[in-house]
Amino acid sequence: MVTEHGSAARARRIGRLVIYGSLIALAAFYLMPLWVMITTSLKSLDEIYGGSFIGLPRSVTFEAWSKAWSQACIGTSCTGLKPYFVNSLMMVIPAVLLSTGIGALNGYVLTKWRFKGSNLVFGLILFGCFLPFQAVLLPMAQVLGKLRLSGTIPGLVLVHTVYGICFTTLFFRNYFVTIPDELTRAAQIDGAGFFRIFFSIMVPAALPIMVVSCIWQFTQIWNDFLFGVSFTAGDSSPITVALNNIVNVTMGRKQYNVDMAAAMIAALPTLVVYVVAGRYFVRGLTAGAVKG
Amino acid sequence: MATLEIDRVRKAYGSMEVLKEVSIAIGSGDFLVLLGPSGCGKSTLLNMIAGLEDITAGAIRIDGQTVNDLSPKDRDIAMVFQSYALYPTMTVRQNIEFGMKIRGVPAAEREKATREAAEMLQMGHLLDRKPSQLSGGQRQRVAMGRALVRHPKLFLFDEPLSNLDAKLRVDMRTEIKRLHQRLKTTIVYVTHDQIEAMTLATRVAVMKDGIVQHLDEPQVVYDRPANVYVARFVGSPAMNIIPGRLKDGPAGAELLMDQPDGGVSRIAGVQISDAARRKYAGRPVLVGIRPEGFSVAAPGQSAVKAAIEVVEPTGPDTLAMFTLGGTEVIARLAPKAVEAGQIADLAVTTAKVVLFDPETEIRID
Amino acid sequence: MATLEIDRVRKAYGSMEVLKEVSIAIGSGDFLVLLGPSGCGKSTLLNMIAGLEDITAGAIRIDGQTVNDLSPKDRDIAMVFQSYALYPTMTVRQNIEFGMKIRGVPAAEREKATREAAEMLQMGHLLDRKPSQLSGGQRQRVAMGRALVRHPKLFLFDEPLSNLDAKLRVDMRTEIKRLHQRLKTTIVYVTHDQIEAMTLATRVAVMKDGIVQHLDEPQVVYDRPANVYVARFVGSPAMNIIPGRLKDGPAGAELLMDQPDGGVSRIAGVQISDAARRKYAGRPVLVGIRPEGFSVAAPGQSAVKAAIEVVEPTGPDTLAMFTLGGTEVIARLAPKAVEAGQIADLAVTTAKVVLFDPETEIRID
Amino acid sequence: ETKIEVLHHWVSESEVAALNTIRTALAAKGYGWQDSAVGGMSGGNMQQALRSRLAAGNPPGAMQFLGWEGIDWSNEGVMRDLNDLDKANNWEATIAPQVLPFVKNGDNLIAVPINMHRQNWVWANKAAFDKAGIQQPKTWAELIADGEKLRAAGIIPLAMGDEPWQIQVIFDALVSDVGGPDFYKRAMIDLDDDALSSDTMKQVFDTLRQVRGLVDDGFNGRDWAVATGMVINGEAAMQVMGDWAKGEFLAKGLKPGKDFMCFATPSETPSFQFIIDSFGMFKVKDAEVTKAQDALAEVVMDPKVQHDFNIIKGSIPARTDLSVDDFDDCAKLGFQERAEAIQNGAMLGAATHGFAAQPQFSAVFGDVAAQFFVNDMSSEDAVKMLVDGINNAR
Amino acid sequence: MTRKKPISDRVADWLPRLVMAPSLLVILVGVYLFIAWTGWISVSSSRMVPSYDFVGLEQYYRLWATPRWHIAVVNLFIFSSLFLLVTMGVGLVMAILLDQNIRAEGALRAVYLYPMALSFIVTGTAWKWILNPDLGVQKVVNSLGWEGFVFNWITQPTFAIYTIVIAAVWQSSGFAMAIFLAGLRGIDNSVIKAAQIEGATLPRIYASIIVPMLRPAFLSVIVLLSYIAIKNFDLVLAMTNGGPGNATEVPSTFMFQATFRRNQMGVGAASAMMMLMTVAAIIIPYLYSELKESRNGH
Ligand SMILES: Nc1ncnc2c1ncn2[C@@H]1O[C@H](COP(=O)(O)OP(=O)(O)OP(=O)(O)O)[C@@H](O)[C@H]1O
Ligand SMILES: Nc1ncnc2c1ncn2[C@@H]1O[C@H](COP(=O)(O)OP(=O)(O)OP(=O)(O)O)[C@@H](O)[C@H]1O
Ligand SMILES: [Mg+2]
Ligand SMILES: [Mg+2]
Repeated sequence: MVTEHGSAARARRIGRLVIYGSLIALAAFYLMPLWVMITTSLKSLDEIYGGSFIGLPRSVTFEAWSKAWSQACIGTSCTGLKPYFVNSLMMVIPAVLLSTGIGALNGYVLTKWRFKGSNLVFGLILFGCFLPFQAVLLPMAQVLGKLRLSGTIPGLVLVHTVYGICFTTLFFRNYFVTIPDELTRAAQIDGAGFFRIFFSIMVPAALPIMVVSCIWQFTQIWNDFLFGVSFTAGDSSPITVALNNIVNVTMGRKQYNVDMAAAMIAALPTLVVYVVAGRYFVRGLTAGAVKG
Repeated sequence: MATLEIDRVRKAYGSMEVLKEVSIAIGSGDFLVLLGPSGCGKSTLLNMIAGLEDITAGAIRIDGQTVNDLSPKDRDIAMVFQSYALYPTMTVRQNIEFGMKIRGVPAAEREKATREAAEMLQMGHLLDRKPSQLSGGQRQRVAMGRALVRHPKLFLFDEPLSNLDAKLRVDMRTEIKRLHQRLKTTIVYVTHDQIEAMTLATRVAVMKDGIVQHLDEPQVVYDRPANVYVARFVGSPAMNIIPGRLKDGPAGAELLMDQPDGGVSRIAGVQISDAARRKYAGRPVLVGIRPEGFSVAAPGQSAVKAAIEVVEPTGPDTLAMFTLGGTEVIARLAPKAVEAGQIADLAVTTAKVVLFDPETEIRID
Repeated sequence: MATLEIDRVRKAYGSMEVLKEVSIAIGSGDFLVLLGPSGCGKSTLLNMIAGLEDITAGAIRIDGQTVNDLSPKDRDIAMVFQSYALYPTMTVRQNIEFGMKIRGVPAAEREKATREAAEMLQMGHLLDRKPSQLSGGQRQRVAMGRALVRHPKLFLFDEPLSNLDAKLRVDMRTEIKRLHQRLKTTIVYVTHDQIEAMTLATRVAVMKDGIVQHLDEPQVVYDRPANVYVARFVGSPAMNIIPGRLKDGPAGAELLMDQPDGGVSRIAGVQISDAARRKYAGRPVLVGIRPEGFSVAAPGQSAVKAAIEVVEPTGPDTLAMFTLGGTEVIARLAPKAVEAGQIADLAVTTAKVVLFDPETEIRID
Repeated sequence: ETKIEVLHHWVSESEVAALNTIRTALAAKGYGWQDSAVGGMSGGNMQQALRSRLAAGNPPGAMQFLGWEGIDWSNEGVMRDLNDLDKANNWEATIAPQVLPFVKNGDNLIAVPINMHRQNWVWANKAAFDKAGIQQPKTWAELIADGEKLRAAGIIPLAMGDEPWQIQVIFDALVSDVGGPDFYKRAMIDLDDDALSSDTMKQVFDTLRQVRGLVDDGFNGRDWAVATGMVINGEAAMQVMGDWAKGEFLAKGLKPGKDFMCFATPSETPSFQFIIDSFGMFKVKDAEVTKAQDALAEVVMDPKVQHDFNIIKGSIPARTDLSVDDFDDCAKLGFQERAEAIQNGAMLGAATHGFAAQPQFSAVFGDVAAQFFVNDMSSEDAVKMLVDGINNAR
Repeated sequence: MTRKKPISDRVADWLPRLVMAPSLLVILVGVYLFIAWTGWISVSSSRMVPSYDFVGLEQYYRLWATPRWHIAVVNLFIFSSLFLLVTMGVGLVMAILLDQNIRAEGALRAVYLYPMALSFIVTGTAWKWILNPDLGVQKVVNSLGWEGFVFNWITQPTFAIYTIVIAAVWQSSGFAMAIFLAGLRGIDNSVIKAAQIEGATLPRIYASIIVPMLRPAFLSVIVLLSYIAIKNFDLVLAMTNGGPGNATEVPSTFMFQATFRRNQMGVGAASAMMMLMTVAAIIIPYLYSELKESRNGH
């Protein structure tokens, strides 16, 4: 660009500098806790109790990580997080798929097949998003007991699906509103029925919001502790409960390095989901979920 | 090919009446255009014909059979939507085949029908693209293809051309016209573009606020519009509606219109029934003159005095604006016939002049 | 009021050249229309004039001063955007006053300017509404008002009418024309609608793929297009481009075109320079005839034999399609002049026939 | 092999190691141990899990109880009694009488205690004391005065964290150390209005205010073990904490009496503020599990198991009839002082962990003490708040 | 219309309702029945386990006579308002900065978003250290030579709640950023150009034009953040466990304590009902406007 004037160019360059500077400063702020966690997980326990909390490790050791993964004791069984990781996967995958699938169907009905009272139904479902979960633990436990699902992973899947529907329905409803009604009408004239339209037309068109819904649900369910601790026991616990048992020591001595390593292991799947699918997350939001 | 009868049909959303007793009947092979401004209920009516909206009152009959309670897929219709409504995740081929697949048409047959439609619409090379990779005109053709492969009794088109640019619009218009001439299928076509209505229709229904204002052949609607609304809506630039007075003289009826300079322009030889002449003699009327109803007067020809204000050359013609009867008037003249600022003598083709009652705004015959 | 010079301007996005050496110069008070299909670089050029895009190479001068490095606000221009670009959260009044506020114009003066603009555009009653409460045409007027209160040296319009329906488009076109005649400000106006270009411009620049194809007065562009592309782009229906042969005879040049029935149509008396006549004698040429260049031949008049295939009445005229020189031809005739299926004799206005070289597609003079 | 599910909140390394002695002994009897650990919130998470389990009609086989929990649940009728085993083995005689109310509901033994912690210990760094030239304080006044000397020597006098329970540990000690064991019983156990609003209570708060002066500013969010670390490395001189802190010193190879000191919180009327962990058994349908419950109860009360368990856990056996010869000096001291306290009526349930009044009341003490400690509230206001809080919770 | 429709058509008419029915049923049970249950418990004398007697509003009196509840309510108010304001502010600034054609946008976005993925059970510890005057920021700044720097909010009862705001902002502002960014991407570029031509500077353009245009995004953010603010639980437990003292108690921790630690299930239920009413006061107007809009909208 030969023609740029000196002063204008300089002003612009300074502007860019300020922007990048602020962005990087913010990024540093955001990374700070992660940095503390990583460095701590690489220290030995003695070093930490010697007073080194923040700062680089004097000698790097991965002991804490292997301990967290396969040796740390949760109660008297010293299996590390490994089996609970598997539990969580077995819980999160069906729960995410179910709640997303049902949310998609609900959103489809609420936008393309409105019936008398469908707005009320939507309002009722939406309010469920804002329920403080501590309040429903005991009645839910009773219901699970009646269903003979208490203490099991399917029971937990059921609970997460029920409360997940609220948000997924909101997501899909707000997204499907932006898909023109003419599309379903065209399919009707082509002779397609309710489910055919859903599977052939709506589902393929809903990929962005599926990503949003899946990410949101995955994060919420994977990180849930309250339901996990209430509705499972012992071996069938999800990873957050195991993590809590590693971390939340009252009268014992905290193993900070193992805690941090365990926390990172527990967070790994969600981190991966965010980093890999984060792009689609923003895109999906742009595609419709933003609507007030 | 089918006849279509819309018999005293009404539509209300809650307390809001969108269609107020609409009756239209067309024959087999007719091309009906529903013409009207945005929000007048055209799409609603079309959707009711398709079975996509419930009918509040009245009946719709296709080939004599009442279809009020038939679901869309049982009416044997095909529809092209204003926004095309192509399935965004399917290829063009899948879009076209979708309806046949649902009906269980065997693959070989589907293949053949698709190929034929693609050929007719010259889009064989587009079959494997997704709609997002097509231009507006191509999308329109795909939507058309999707309807074509169905060989329905009745085609419904909802403003299929309104998203296209001017050039493409003209091309596609011709293509639709040709299609109709070839297939001879009955067509109902919605538009708010009067040019489309004029070029395509065998019957035009001009609508306003859920009421059919005028239903007739396009040239009749153009030449002898039922009321001022229709006169203004059909034709571009619109018909000039000039306040004037009817004077009954021995030489026949004569129209008087005020010139801005205080003078009075006279038009003699207007065609009008005797009854009307007696009724309106000496009273104000609205004089309807199409822009092309004016021409530069030959010397000595009886003419209107026009102080030309603005001139707009359009290429084939020139539009000239001037004031007459206290209102602005547009004349369509030959290129460079007049210039802005000039005072021109313009002759009026009396055979094409239409009169309206100033109160009811209905045509006087 | 200002002159505008675009001097060998180029624009590239990365390796993609969007504008390839564009040069245009217009005088003070001119109305320049940039006309071209979607994606040809019109908006890009307009944005460069406005200072919203960097100039890759070349110079833009307003009133002789190079403005390449001037920021938009220092160029003394006003711009009306294709999408109006009204500030949705502000009322109409705030929209119009925003620019003045930024410049620190005192409240009383702002008030006065706004009132004047509102009066001129007949939107005084709209001042306290939000843009979302306005119809398309009203929004367009607000956008215009926002530009007007600035009294800039240069107005830039980017397809301001393309979102309007046919009727409103015609009205607004006239309003813009009138504005220009009153204010006499220099205007650059982007559109892909050739009718707008023809009606509004004092100078038209037809663009394609980042290159100016033809820059001249509109009537010249219409009558004597620089090449086949321009000929086809300007005018609706488009100019017919018919493959034919030039025969040099004693009575002057004669054009021969094949009829579908095997016969040959002849047009004599075409205007062509001697040099060209010698060069093209006996060789194929492309014959350009506007649809209105045809008319029903008087008995005995030399004519083209046309087997009419489709007829489209448009109201004031009828379009008739037939085949000539192996290509489809459209003629614009008087209403009901011909019918589909009929074989008609059509005369050609030779003064308006244009010839093109079949290889370069450039006009032969 | 029949498994018995045991719900507990022992998740730290030393706790788990201790628990394994029970597990092994149970295995020797031919029963499996199914672990159901829920840590956090001082057992709060576990309580919540238990309620969900009961609501679902799916209780665990056994559970670790603190404070009144066992009695409360037994009142709800979900616990089975262990009277037959008790009679057969004469367990009751081996349990300190002050402990019985927490394991016996009326005539029914509903839980078996495994260990006893003393809460009101002071742990001190000998070198720090020497450096400041001070001796083991005999009263809180002395202790507070010593603080000045320690500060002068650049040592933090008292290490602690800001968690309410850490503050309440000191408060509990002060109530009995300042007001005497009887005052403690009247105020903390009987919730006597006069005692609660007495000047003595004001004095307790005044002392607590002075103790606040001994603590450094970085005490927020500090775990007790981190505070212990500060005492170990000499950064701080003392910590008031239960005997679970002892393990930290021993793990560093420090010797009691030589490198570090353990003594009861200073008072003219020393008390023994105890905490016991007990195991209670839920009513279950499966007869096999009931047998396993019997086995578990026997294991818990087994002298050998109690001995081994407590050596690891740092506490002393709940049974009073065992020899403590193998234990460290601090434990021996505790053992001896327990015997004295039983005699003197100075054997007190620690309010902090629910061994005084019912939780809704003892939590009020914690609330007030914690707020008082971190705010600049007057002791009058604190006493008023305490009285109001207790009355509101009644 | 009285004419009969074919059976298959009538089933098709009911299909949408049939499909919604299971969801509606589980929501009615899982949300509304359980709320009703909680409401009942809140007027019963329940202590350790539910009891289904009726004692009127006694538990509510008890609740409001508890100083800790007052602290919790005040904290919720301080926390929510600050959290909402700061999170939206930070999120908006980040979104605006990221919208300036930034090279590493994807990476930065991931950095800002990742806290959403982490559970607070342990990031709380990291924050505790960072905010601790003897370990974290204060110490680092002091050791850099600025001796007088004091940042010990977490030790101050009156300021500790603000440190929770900091951590909460850290966790949620990335999400706000994502929504705002999505909103910004939806804004017609030409509006910005129009303002540029009129001479507005970039800050002015954002302040006067773009931010007001983000209203729908603000609405979404406010709803989602209020949801997070009211449910705030892990965060407080992990950062301060309610301390120093009870200075950072919030309603959700109060409810948990009352129900599961203090044998005051009735009081816990009453506090839950108070929370629900607060939520309803925020959400129902929003729902109403949302649904009214979709009634008018086509
Ligand atoms: N579901 C509905 N509920 C209430 N009113 C409706 C509904 N659908 C359409 N309308 C109203 O009915 C009227 C007619 O709508 P319709 O879509 O038929 O108009 P149109 O003539 O097709 O207009 P356009 O040319 O803009 O497509 C409009 O005023 C519209 O607001
Ligand atoms: N920022 C950009 N980066 C890369 N290519 C661009 C950019 N902006 C425009 N283009 C390309 O430049 C070409 C010209 O774009 P421009 O917007 O000027 O077209 P136009 O003539 O205004 O078309 P339309 O009539 O559709 O508005 C197009 O091919 C477009 O894809
Ligand atoms: Mg419509
Ligand atoms: Mg453009």
